[in-house]
Amino acid sequence: MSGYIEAGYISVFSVLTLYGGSLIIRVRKTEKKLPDLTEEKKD
Amino acid sequence: MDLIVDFQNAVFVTGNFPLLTGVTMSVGRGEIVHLKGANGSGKTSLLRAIVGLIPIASGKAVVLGHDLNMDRFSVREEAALLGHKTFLYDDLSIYENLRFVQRIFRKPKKVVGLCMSQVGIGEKLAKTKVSHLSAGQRKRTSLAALLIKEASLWLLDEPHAGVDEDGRALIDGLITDFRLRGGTVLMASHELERAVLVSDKSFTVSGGAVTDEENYKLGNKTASTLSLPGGDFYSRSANGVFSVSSPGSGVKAVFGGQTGPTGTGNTDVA
Amino acid sequence: MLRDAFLVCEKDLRIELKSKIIFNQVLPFGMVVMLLFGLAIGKFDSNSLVTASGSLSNGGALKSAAAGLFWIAVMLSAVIGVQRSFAIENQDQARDALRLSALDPAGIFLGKAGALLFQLVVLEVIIAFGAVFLFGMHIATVWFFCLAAFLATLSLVAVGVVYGALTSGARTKETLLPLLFFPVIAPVLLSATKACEAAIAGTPSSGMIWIEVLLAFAFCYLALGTVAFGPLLEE
Amino acid sequence: MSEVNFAAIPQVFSKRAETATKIIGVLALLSLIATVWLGLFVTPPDQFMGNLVRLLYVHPPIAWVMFVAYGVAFLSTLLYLWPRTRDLRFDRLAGASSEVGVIFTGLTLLSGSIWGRPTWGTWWTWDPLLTTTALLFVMYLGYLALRRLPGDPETRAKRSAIGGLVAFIDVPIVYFSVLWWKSLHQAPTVLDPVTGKTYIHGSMAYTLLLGFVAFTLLYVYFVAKRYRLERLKYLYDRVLLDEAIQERKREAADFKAYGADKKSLVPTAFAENGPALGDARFFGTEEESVVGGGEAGR
Repeated sequence: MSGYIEAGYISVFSVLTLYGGSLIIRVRKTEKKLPDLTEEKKD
Repeated sequence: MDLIVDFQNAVFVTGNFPLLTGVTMSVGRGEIVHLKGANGSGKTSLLRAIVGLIPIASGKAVVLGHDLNMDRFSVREEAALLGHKTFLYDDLSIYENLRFVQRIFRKPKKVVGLCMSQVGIGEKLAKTKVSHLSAGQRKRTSLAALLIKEASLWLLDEPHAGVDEDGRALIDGLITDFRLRGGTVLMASHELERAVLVSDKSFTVSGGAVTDEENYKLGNKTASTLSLPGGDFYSRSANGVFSVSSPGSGVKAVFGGQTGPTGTGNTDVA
Repeated sequence: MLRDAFLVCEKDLRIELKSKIIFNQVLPFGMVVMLLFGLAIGKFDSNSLVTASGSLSNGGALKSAAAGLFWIAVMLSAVIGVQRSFAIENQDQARDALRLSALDPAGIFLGKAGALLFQLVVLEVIIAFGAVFLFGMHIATVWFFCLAAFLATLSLVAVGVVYGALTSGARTKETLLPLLFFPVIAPVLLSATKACEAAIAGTPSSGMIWIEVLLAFAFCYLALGTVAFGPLLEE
Repeated sequence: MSEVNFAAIPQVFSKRAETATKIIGVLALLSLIATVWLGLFVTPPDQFMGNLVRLLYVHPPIAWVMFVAYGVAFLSTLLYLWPRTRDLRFDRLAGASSEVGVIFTGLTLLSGSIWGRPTWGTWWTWDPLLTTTALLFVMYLGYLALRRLPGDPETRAKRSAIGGLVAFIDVPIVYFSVLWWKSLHQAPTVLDPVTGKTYIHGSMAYTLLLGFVAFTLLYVYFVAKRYRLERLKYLYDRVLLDEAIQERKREAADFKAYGADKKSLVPTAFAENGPALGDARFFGTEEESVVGGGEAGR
């Protein structure tokens, strides 16, 4: 395969991974600031 | 007495900062109220809130019969705010600034000259750019703008700050004059002696709320006299009664004592 | 509403008359931009370098790009004009005075837009003369050029005043305004350039479609600004 | 500590919504892996484009997600602006969807450019679609910057809604003006690699379809996460605001207790809480009056 395909796949999926990862981390971090919130809302 | 300002636990917030954390207060028609409090306690916010510049977050707030929860805009036409900033365009002359104000509020043109002379701005000074003025002169200009608006409620934020002795006397005179015409005033001021001289009562603002109320009418302040622009004298006796008198015709009006503000010619309280 | 617009417009123009900021600072800035274009693009034009003796022989590159360069110079000046227009209101919290004045927000929008329109049109006339002299731009159909320029300026002003109000409260307004303004104004740049090229070539009929785009754009954003300006002032 | 009554706050993300988000995330991941595997190793090379056809399974789905994202953002902006449906939830959705949209716009440009180089021989061409996409990218970067400006939630929402509307009105104008611009000039003939000349083989069609599904699922997952983040931030700001209010009330109480001479009157809430946002409109804790009340805030 020509290098373009690898470049395309790798760049697309690395950007998506980075964005998704940062999103998940940011959500976790904010959740930690509000500990009682995530616990209490089960009921 | 009908209420001009009626706040019940009113909360005003900007961003994450609570400007006012629950204000409960009422001001009746014709009252001159002095707002006391440390820097940052919320005096300026309170004045801005009353005039409808800050959206209300919760509670009840009625000013001049307009519910601020419903309508923050009608108040703006009927109340006038003398800000810590003077709201003037630096590049225009005093006259041009005042002309703009006069035209906004659809007043006759002659009002501009009248108001300028009332605050002691001469014709020569009127042509000066506002950016060249001293703080005191700027204050006088914005006072003239306040007069032009002919509002029934004045909100004065530190009117005495940065003004010379003549200017302070002028401001006090204007306030008293305004009271004669049935006006209501809320005034934030650090100048205790001057504020006590003209006010009926004080609210203490701290932590974004009104925490204390003191009635100046009940007295134990020293007597003092003030000359008004028209040649009249304004005096405050030791028992907290205000009176306005002119050299020719004697006492014109009396406030304070037990009766509250009364009209011209009422002379029997003192 | 129109009375209020007139009041605000007159006030803004009077301030400009007194302070001459647009005239003394923005106009020279536009001139500098024009000169820089000449330096940056004229350099690649070997003809004008070789025939240095032929005094005013400006070559093809600048001449063919003249309309576009003219509009870029105008746009850059327009951003500064918008910033100035709102700097006026921010000095000494005059913005609060406007809010307290109970003027119709739509009137304030139209007034500020009108004042800016007038200033920009004057600016464009001078920059256009600059383009004629510096780039050898020759306008065959002047009325068409004027029409295109007026419509494009209308759009510039409408978008500019909306975004000016949108960002004027922010601490980062100097950087944010161009970022918001330029992409949105891109179709205006494109249409205005094409229409002006048609005017330069003397073929107004081929530029008519661009006049239509400019019209649509100006209409959309003037309408939007008139409606949206009230909430924008209330920040 | 904070006195926010969390039970009183309407919960947007129920347990069920959270589980659904997780399931969608897993599905998205699985289908993406399947798409990559099928696209890179299983499907045959195209008879015209050769192996380059493998980018077909990535680029069009990403572009599709971009359109969906902006469409959702636009719709929710409209819903926010419409007085009857005005709700901060729509503002949040608009913000979340346009942020994801910006990411996918960037990827569209990137993958398109990588595909264009070997196909057309150039990284970039001033094709209407490309130009519009590029402008859209910059425009929405500006929109996101506008969203980040401080202010209370309602103000910010209104401001962003107007900014978003301005940007969105622009999209068709940009597209048509660039289209006419190119058609007036002799445009370099850009061949659309998807239409006409390509035979879509059976397995290729399935893979492409799977690609669309996978990226759409990913979009939904991202937006759900981003929405949740926005919501959490909002709640956190309200906690901060609540603390600031309590702080100020305490200040007022101190004043009552110690009188005007006390030094600690300077509000401390300013210094302690950095800039953040909040809204007191939904507070359930404002019942007790501050005036005359020394009990507030302990």
